[in-house]
Amino acid sequence: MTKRPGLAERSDPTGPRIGSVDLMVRIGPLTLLNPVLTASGTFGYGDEYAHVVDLGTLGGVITKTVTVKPRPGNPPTRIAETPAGMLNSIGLENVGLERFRREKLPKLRELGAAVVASLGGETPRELARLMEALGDEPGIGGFEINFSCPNVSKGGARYWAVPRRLERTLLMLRPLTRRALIAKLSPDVTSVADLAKACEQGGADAVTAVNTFVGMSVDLDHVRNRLNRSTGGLSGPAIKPLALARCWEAAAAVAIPVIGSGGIMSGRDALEFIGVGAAAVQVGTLSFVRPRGAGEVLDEMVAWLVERGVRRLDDWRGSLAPRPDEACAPRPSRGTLAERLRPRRR
Amino acid sequence: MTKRPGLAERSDPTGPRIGSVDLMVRIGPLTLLNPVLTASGTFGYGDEYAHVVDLGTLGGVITKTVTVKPRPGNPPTRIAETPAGMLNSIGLENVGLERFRREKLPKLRELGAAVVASLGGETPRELARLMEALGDEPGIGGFEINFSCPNVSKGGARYWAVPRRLERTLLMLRPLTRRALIAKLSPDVTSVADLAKACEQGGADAVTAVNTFVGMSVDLDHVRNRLNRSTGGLSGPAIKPLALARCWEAAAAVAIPVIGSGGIMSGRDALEFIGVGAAAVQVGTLSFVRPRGAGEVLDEMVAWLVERGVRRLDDWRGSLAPRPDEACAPRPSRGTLAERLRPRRR
Amino acid sequence: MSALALQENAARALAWRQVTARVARHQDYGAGHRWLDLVLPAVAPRPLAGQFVQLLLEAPSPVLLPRPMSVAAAATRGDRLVLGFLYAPVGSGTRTLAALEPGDHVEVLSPLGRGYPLEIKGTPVLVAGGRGVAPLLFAADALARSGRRCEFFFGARDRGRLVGLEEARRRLDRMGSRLHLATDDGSRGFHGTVMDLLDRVALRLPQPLVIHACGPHSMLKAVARWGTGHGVPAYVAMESIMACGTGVCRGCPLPRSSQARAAYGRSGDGVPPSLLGNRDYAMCCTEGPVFAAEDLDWERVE
Amino acid sequence: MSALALQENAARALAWRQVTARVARHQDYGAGHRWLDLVLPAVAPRPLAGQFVQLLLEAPSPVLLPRPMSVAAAATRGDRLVLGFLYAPVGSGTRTLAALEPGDHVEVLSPLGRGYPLEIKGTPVLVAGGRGVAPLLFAADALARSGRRCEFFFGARDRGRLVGLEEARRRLDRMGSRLHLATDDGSRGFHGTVMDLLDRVALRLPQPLVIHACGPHSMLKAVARWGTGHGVPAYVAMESIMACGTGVCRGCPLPRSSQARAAYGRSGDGVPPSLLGNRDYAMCCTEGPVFAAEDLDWERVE
Ligand SMILES: Cc1cc2nc3c(=O)[nH]c(=O)nc-3n(C[C@H](O)[C@H](O)[C@H](O)COP(=O)(O)OP(=O)(O)OC[C@H]3O[C@@H](n4cnc5c(N)ncnc54)[C@H](O)[C@@H]3O)c2cc1C
Ligand SMILES: Cc1cc2nc3c(=O)[nH]c(=O)nc-3n(C[C@H](O)[C@H](O)[C@H](O)COP(=O)(O)OP(=O)(O)OC[C@H]3O[C@@H](n4cnc5c(N)ncnc54)[C@H](O)[C@@H]3O)c2cc1C
Ligand SMILES: Cc1cc2nc3c(=O)[nH]c(=O)nc-3n(C[C@H](O)[C@H](O)[C@H](O)COP(=O)(O)O)c2cc1C
Ligand SMILES: Cc1cc2nc3c(=O)[nH]c(=O)nc-3n(C[C@H](O)[C@H](O)[C@H](O)COP(=O)(O)O)c2cc1C
Ligand code: FES
Ligand code: FES
Repeated sequence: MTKRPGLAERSDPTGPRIGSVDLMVRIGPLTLLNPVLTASGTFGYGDEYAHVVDLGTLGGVITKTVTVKPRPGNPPTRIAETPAGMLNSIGLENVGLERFRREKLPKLRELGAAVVASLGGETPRELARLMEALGDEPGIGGFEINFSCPNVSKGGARYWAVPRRLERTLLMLRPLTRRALIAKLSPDVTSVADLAKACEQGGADAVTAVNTFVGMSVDLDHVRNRLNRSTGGLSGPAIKPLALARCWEAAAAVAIPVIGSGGIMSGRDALEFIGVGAAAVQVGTLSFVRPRGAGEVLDEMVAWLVERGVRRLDDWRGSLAPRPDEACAPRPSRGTLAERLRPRRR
Repeated sequence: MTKRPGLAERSDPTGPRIGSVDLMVRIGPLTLLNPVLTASGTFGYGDEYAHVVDLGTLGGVITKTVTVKPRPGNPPTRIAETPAGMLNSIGLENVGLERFRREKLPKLRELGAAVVASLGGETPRELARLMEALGDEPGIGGFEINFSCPNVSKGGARYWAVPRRLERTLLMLRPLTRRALIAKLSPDVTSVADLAKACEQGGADAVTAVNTFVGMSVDLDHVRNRLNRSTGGLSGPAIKPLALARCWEAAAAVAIPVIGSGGIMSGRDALEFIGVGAAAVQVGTLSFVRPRGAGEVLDEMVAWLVERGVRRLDDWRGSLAPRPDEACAPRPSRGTLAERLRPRRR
Repeated sequence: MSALALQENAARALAWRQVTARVARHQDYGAGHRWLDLVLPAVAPRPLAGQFVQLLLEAPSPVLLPRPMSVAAAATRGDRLVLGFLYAPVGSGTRTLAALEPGDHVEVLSPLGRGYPLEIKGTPVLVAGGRGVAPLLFAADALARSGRRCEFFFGARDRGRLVGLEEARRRLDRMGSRLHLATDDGSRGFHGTVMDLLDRVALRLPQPLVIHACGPHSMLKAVARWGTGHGVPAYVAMESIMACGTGVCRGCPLPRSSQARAAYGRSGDGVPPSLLGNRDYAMCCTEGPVFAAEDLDWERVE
Repeated sequence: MSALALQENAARALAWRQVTARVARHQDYGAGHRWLDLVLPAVAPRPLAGQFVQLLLEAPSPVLLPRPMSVAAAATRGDRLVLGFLYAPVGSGTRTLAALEPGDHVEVLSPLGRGYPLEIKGTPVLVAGGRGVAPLLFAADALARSGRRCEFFFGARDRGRLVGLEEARRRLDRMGSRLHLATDDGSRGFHGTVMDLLDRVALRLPQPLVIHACGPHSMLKAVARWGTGHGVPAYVAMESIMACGTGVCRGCPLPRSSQARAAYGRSGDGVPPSLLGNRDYAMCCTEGPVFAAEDLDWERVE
């Protein structure tokens, strides 16, 4: 399990002066150096970027989702760009449990970053098998259960969009590991709050809100769908307002930490998610656009906090989110840090 | 009830030569000149744009949602721009049933366009009251029931996201009018197909897929939420891939026509929605960006069809949508127009 | 409001058009601002001071919604209109705008909203804050054309923010109008806000007064308070985040004062009912952007 | 593949860097194409012919994802690298690119993927379609530097589409390499496809042959078929829609041939396992973009 000092000391002397902002985040038994993680499926297994990114400065690295059997993924085309976003239909291509344990895990242990393994399954049983195999492996700080892949025909987002199924599955997984157990939720549901509550009941240490949104793209010039399957998952700036709303909703519904994900492209975006209640954030598509994006998000975030004299990230967390009894108020709640930071006149 | 010739004869001599593309669309008892409508809440009551738009060339105009009592709408701020999209939190500002009937209806009758009145209610009872009052009014070609407003605290998208409630409400409304009855659905549900089926069961002549997506925006400089309420509805290009997927899903689930809505900014976008199964489309945010947008969408659509020698829009409709048994195929289905139009080699 | 003004408002409200404009001039104006001249075909009426246009900054631009911009100058040239705009490239929209070069084209909706009721009798006291100076110089021009001079109050936080001061001085001099300067830090003119300055000199001006103001809402609030306190009618140009700019989206509400709520539906004000807001909220784009200060609830204005 | 090549591939695969490049030259190249020269700090290795870079066209650009672009020329200038690119402004990305002016900066990931295995023995037959000419001229240069001439086949639909023909002729002449021209409509050179032409002259070339090709997939398919039919090894530069360009997103699969599926996991090929695709699919960005034609399933290539 990764334990790190809570006060960030950045090695990069050209970055903003982090000084003494307390960025530490606790996700159940896992302590993160800072709240910026790389999202599953967008950072490989970490080592692909190790020569350009100082992984030790990240809050953590979440691996590509691993399934029991290796998966070749979907046929081409897997990617389509959309206005301010991208669709993907990768189909959980991964090396499978055995090669993951044999080839990837040893390398993950050397990354120098907190590692969260993402696990995917078509049934609760499959997830249990993965957890039985990996639950006690050293070098894994936590597990993110991918209850929300839009690009597989079985065990995808729709299958898992049932609160009771989530709860029962987590109850089954919980005894199999003492590491952090995180449930990653789909946004394509009537109530992400209900799913989040079910996860809390099931013993999850945190929920991630949210995975990609189901979308579709047509290539009119070639008169066909762009992606190999009818639909894919939308990520990037286009979904940020949607993800932010779902993150807020989830954070308002549960007491466990919520990890925000969806369209985070800057430190300001990350601060927005944390402001509405997220404990940590994940950076996905940004890594394709700028491999060092996660580190830049962190630097920008810290610079903003330092400039405003905020010494603990926890003070900022949730301070922009309306309390349930004032869900109609655009103002920060009384007495919160956000209220104090608000400029007096516009 | 508006009846028009099925062959479009455009008055604008500078537009593309529409020639003889059959664009006619039937929505239950309502026949539309062509498939391009203006979306509720984005075109006022039609007369605001009458001096710049040739309304007679549009497929139809859908009014701002009317409720029994007048509503002042939400306090400022009601609008926030986001990457490739906009959030709105108007809160169903409208003049209420009485003034609608007294002041707006007479003007609507003079528009020279097919008129669809959008109705909103906090309860099935309220909708019935509206329908009792307006169901037989001349000059209204159809009704779109707004089951999907994200910006009201009662009777909004979440309240209506229950298939049985939709079905029962429509069964109650159906006998109250002989005009077209359209149900407008929210995308923020686990299964838009289930909602669409419930509407079909309830006797709706069509469903509109989809209204805006719930989203949130933070103004970090002023350390507050941007909108008056915590959340608003996202529209514009950002949501097009998402709306397209939901439109396809709805169209695959029901036999009644589906009207596509969400991010349509061009004739090509409209063709995409129709290609995956929509019978007609609505143009919303585009009207803010270009008041004549709806007409331009139509012109561009027709030019594309004419260029490819397509004589009936109906041949194109759904021809890009994978059949249920081949939901994984990016190719157009066998024997469809799309298959014929597909360029031989890339 | 006079019968003439009522009729004019009614006619003007639906007289805007969508036209393609050509960039004729685009240059720095000092104090971080830029000046833009657009040439429009004159199928739409010439804007009045206080009216605005919607600039449709189209794809491939990072901006979706049009940007509203006050008209800062208007001249007729043959069958063309030349409109001037003053702005600061601060965000994505104005930065996109700043990239336009002479000869480029941009679509505009023009003219939108309602201008200053300059026909109202009394000594015109124009109160400008920052870039608010531009539409008010335009108003001063219009007044000068009908033979009236004005008292022009111009304020900013410091002298570096007195946008286009020399231009203002030159033009006002030519009209025989008087320029009163104020800076919060005293670095130029009177040391204090522009309203403190007006407070000092108001009694020495030919009575009655009528105020036309443009600037940040905080300043306009002070204008409104001063006007009420001294029984001086004040007209203020408001801003709001807008989507359509034409009354259809209902996105730009401003809270009405209780007095205006009570009068709602009676005066009519010349604006066609479908463009009116409701009892609680006025729409900035169609009923404004220029409002009688007494018609707004300043406690709730942001 | 030689042991040296294996090692080089392994080292190169993770040698790319993210650097800020400066636009040095940006001009028309004829036939609707543009030429771009970027100056990079040489912290990353000099690209080989066939490798590509990711151009990060950043906000405020209408484009989210980076655009992959083949390196069409590379020269070292002191501690700087000058990389050339040939492209056509056809979509939102390339139009954004086209707006860059000398002096502007753009971030790039360079160099990515694997280049042509030019070390392979035999008469190098370079087969170019359209803009594929550029990376192959770069390959011809590299061959010339190690004292080898090539047979350069250049084809297009019509003579208007023979991008940069005069430049190609001049450079190949200087190297003593031969240019063979073909157009589908016979408007220049041989009347037929470039593969028809190769078919005609192949026997007259010094044997054995080795093909390096770049062009539309339909042409590369013909190259692959010809190579198989004649027992000539062929290396082809593929394209795929990409997100990351670096192997992490798994977005750019190309279907492996049954032969390559059988060999999967055995050869290794020098690419670090984490950058390899899987038994069914190769990743275009890390295993390619240059592939041995026999390793792909051409029936399933789009
Ligand atoms: C009637 C009217 C007249 C205007 N006249 C001028 C003018 O003459 N010159 C000028 O420079 N600007 C004027 N504006 C403001 C202008 O429309 C732009 O909003 C502003 O210039 C910033 O736009 P942006 O896209 O660069 O910034 P953005 O990136 O959109 O935003 C920058 C900041 O401006 C705020 N903002 C965005 N839109 C508006 C808006 N409509 N009103 C107020 N704040 C907003 C945002 O919340 C943000 O804090 C006017 C606005 C209105 C409503
Ligand atoms: C390894 C590699 C090397 C390349 N080298 C060059 C080069 O040297 N010169 C050059 O002009 N282009 C090159 N491309 C293609 C380039 O990346 C752009 O996709 C292409 O120029 C169009 O981009 P756009 O943004 O202008 O068009 P878009 O608006 O994105 O799309 C225009 C059309 O191009 C298609 N397209 C988009 N991205 C790709 C892609 N990655 N591959 C194939 N088709 C795509 C779209 O589906 C669409 O039909 C290369 C691509 C790859 C993968
Ligand atoms: C190409 C791609 C592959 C992804 N693969 C996975 C995956 O394997 N498991 C998972 O849980 N999420 C996966 N995601 C979702 C991301 O982890 C992230 O939640 C999502 O992209 C939203 O964040 P973003 O907008 O910052 O990218 C993937 C996303 C992309 C774009
Ligand atoms: C400002 C605004 C107001 C809207 N008001 C309504 C409304 O009153 N009733 C309704 O059914 N939909 C309303 N909508 C939703 C639109 O009708 C449309 O379904 C949605 O905006 C998606 O389409 P678009 O992306 O083309 O705008 C509104 C949308 C906007 C942007
Ligand atoms: S901006 Fe749309 S109503 Fe005012
Ligand atoms: S483009 Fe991401 S793996 Fe190739």
